[in-house]
Amino acid sequence: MSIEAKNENKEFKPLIVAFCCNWCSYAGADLAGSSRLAYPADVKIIRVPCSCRVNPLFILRAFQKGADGVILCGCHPGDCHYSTGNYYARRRMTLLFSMLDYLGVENGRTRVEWVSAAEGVKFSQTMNEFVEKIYSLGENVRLEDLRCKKN
Amino acid sequence: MSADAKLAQQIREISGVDTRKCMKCGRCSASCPAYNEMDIRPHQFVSYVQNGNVEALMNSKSIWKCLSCFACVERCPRDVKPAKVIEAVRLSVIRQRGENFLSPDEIPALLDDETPQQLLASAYRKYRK
Amino acid sequence: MQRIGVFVCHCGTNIAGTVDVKRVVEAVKKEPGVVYAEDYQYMCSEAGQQKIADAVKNEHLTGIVICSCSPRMHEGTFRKAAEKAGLNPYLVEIANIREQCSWIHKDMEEGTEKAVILARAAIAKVMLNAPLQPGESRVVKRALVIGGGIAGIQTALDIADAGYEVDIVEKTPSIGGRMSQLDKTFPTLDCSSCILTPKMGEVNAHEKINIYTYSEVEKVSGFVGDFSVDIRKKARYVDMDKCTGCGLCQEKCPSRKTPNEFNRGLNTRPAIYTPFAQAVPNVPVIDTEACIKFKTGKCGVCSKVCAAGAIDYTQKDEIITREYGAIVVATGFDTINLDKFDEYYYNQSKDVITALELERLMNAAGPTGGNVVRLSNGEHPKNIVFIQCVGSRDVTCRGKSYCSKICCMYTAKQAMLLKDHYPDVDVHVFYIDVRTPGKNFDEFYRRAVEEYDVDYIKGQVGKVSEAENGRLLVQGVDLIDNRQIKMEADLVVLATAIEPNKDVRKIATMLTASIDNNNFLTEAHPKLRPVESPTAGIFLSGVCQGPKDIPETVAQAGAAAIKVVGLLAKDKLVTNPCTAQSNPLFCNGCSACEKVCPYGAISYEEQQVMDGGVRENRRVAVVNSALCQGCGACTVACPSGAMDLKGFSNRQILAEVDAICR
Amino acid sequence: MTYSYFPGCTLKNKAKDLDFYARACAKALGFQLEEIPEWQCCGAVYPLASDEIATKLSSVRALKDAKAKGQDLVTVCSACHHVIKRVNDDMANVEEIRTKVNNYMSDEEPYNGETKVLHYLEVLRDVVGFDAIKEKVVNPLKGRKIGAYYGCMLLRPSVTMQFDDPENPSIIEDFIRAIGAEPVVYPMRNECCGGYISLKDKPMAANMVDQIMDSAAWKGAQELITACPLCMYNLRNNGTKEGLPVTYFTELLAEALGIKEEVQA
Repeated sequence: MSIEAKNENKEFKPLIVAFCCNWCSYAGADLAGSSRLAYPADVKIIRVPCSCRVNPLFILRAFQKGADGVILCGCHPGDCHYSTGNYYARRRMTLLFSMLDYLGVENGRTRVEWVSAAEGVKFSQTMNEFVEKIYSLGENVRLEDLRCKKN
Repeated sequence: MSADAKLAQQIREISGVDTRKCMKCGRCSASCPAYNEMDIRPHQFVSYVQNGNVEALMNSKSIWKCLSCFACVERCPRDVKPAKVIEAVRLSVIRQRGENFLSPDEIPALLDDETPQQLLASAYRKYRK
Repeated sequence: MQRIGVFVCHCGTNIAGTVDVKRVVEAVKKEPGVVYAEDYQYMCSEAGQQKIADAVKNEHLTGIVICSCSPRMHEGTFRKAAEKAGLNPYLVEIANIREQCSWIHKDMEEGTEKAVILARAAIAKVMLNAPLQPGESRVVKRALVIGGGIAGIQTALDIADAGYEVDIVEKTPSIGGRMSQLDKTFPTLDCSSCILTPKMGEVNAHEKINIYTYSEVEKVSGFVGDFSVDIRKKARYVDMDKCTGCGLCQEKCPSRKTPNEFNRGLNTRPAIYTPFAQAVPNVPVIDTEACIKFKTGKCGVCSKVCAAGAIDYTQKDEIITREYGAIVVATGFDTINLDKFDEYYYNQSKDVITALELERLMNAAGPTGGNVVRLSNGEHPKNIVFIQCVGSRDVTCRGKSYCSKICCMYTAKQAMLLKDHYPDVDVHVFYIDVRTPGKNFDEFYRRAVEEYDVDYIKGQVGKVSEAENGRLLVQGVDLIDNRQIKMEADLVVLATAIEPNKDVRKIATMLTASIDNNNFLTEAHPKLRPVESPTAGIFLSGVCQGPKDIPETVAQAGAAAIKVVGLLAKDKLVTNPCTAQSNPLFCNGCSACEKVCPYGAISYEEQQVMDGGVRENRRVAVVNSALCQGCGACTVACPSGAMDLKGFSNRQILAEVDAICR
Repeated sequence: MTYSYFPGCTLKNKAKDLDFYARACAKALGFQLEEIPEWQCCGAVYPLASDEIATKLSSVRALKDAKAKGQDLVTVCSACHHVIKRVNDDMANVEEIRTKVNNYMSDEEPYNGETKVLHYLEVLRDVVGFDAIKEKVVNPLKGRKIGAYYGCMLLRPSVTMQFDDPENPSIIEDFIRAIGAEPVVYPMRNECCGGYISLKDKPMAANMVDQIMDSAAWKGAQELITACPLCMYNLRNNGTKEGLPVTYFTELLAEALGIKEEVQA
């Protein structure tokens, strides 16, 4: 991250939503916690049973409501508690993220990461990296739902 | 930070080696072909730096004996890279104390008809700055 | 009108240290729907739970939020507390303000602010929670044990002795596992076979135990209490019922060049073979890769000599499908491949062997009849060098980062036995640390040093090569004496790192059991649930969970058995009510959900639907809640928004998103 | 196939024959070596310290030149190979070095370790193929018992060099077989010969050379081959006793291909 970017966003506090699957990544986040591996408080975790539970709409809603970054964490490929859920998530997110990029939400603001229950270190590292990335990108453009637009 | 600790920190930075990773197994010293020529041994380099005793290393003749053959790096089970520590000490000696191990005046006497350019180039790299 | 209560736990100072709990209480009181909020030292304690119960009753709460540790820790506790107080347990939500807040932040301001937001998200969610009723599912009163080593044997015996049926599936032709390859066991030096073979016999004779040897698990479906497993019984080409185990076929078989797996390739075996003399069952198998009959069509010697007529070249693999209530993984370990450790000369010299190979050499039934010799020339070794931690505690790509745990003890054992059998030998052990936690373990190791004069050298070996006289040249270091050693040796024994059996990844995937970076199976809790996998109904026994010695393995095997018995003793299981459900009114019958369901829980049926006053027959999705595990894949696949997940509904998650992004 | 070729300082001087034979054999085997224009000495030792940038620049310049031409970079000298390959690895994987070097060079296009660095022996093994060489051999070196001397720089650290099994290499033995001779495996073939201390510490170098020579002779080698001019110098000149003859591997290759006289002329 460049020094200029840092100064520019001195007051910028990013809002980051992390969707974590219950079996691997949420447990990985717990492990990061019990190992006291710090990451910024900007990250707020929402627990879902599986990464495949994350509807693209949830992510759009987050951006619409002012999130600056959204990260989805699931079990490693092959390790999904429900066998194949993370593969669906991966495919769906690939499509969604390219669409978001097209809409002006840069690819850096979205991320899919595989974090196992044993990877507290990776969880914390990933979150630190992601937050840093969001800092470097600055405040997000807010998606608007035109259906709700008055006038 | 004491002068000793500062020096040790500097060695860690130049070498890029995290001396805490060493588990003191000795496989570096078991592999070193120059072991018997050294007064302080490869595994001790790592622990001396860890303990902030770099002064002794800088006065050691071992830094001129290490062959940079990387046998210690290859076999280290903890990825510590003792050869880099030795190199960092050697560089510190040359850079800070200007203690060149080779002076241009002595070179002619060291040469023979066969001496490859490579030997001079490497000696200059290793022994002087 | 919802009436929500919020309970903020201090967890001693674990939470209160970085989160101002009083401020959290004040903040959540302002949230719409919240009618009650309080904080307490330990919410999970008896007294804490009582506070929740009292509030539920006095304040007529319709939902509660606990701001505490991870739901993975105490969600069950608080749900039970709610239920006791007369509230549906699924009207409880947890805000994780410990693991995901107080423990990772240092700044009180930051921690408090985040805790409030997490609490808000949980409040927003609980406002939309609906009471859920768990269903019931059956418990098949039979257990499957995968692996027939000492871990599997002990687990099977303990379950069977409690009165339940057990099947053992073992990949090799006989049960017995690694323990059957060992000569003596530490620290008592009793003979491994002498204590193992009676157990093998017991398993074989037990009326509740059924053994499938030379068999592998091929497919697993279902869930806790009700698994369905396909077992491939590989063709033995020997009729198990007819064979008398006389061994004549093995004696006469003309193909004798296959490396003997049981003896770690130190000698060869015939194409028709039992792995070892005490094999259970004592029925050979034909290795078709080596069998002349199978390769060329000509031979048939075994068939000719078999008086019982048991040889059957036409046998085919057989798939058996069985149902189980519980599955125990006991797949054990192997030693790592040493191809990346050529400095130890293992692949180059016959006189460099692994410790497991030495077990076979020391064993009276082994390839040398118990004579420890140099395999290069058959001579008796005079100087023997042991090298510890070969590939263990090695964080590079060559080795394993963990301690293999058993090596220090078996090395002391082997060193002592060698000195005992051959008083003229010198034994040296290069070690990094000697690790001997265990009853009578350190005393055992000290005996090797003090009574048997085994020379322990604190240091490692850099290289083993050939000396000019044909012996081995060991170059190592003695860190205490600070000298490099060049020592000639006749035999070098490597304490090779152990790793989980290669098949375990495949099996874990079938079972959806989690596995760590080293391929060890993960336990549900490292301290409090060490023999259970996080996947319900899957249990762990032996080294598949982590390195351990025989006593530990047997103890864990028994623990796994009692967990299985505890499960099988139940008549019914309560199922997870957080399952998917489809709204027939929105369903367009497209089958998108059915295709992504990993459990086959979704089917289609014709239903009469009232749509806008019009009665129609439509093809709509129906979820079988007994099969649905609640992953939610279908909810996202559904294009019309008909499919939703109870407990994690679209509205609930969106409410959480909104609360966080407010 | 045309490769960018980095001969290095010694091959232009004391090790001319290593260079001549390499070029001639390449031609005979159907690949071209295009010498990098105005290459600079690689420095002969890889700068191990993480704060050395200037000493890596000459390697990067050569690597960039090869990248611009879209060619792989081939070296013959073990030391050059070691230095350039490791610098290339730094440029690909070590963010700090990459940034500093690119900033220093301030060219428009940054270099990120794209060039593939090959040792001449790797070209023989992986591109030409030892079987193909065998077919082109007109003068097989029958009956000659040759020990391969690997030394350290080709093999270690194996994580970066990716040349062969560092503890039990086989590439030069396979090469020896391809030219019709009999390889002799001996324990000291991958031990350091002490080459670069031979300037200041002759006795130490002598001791190491003697050990290598003894080891090879005991296993029945009648001669040694090497790819390193420094090893060559040290093994030939610094032992205390009459050692085995040492030649460059390219010379034997030329001999087997029947072009040695031609090159000499």
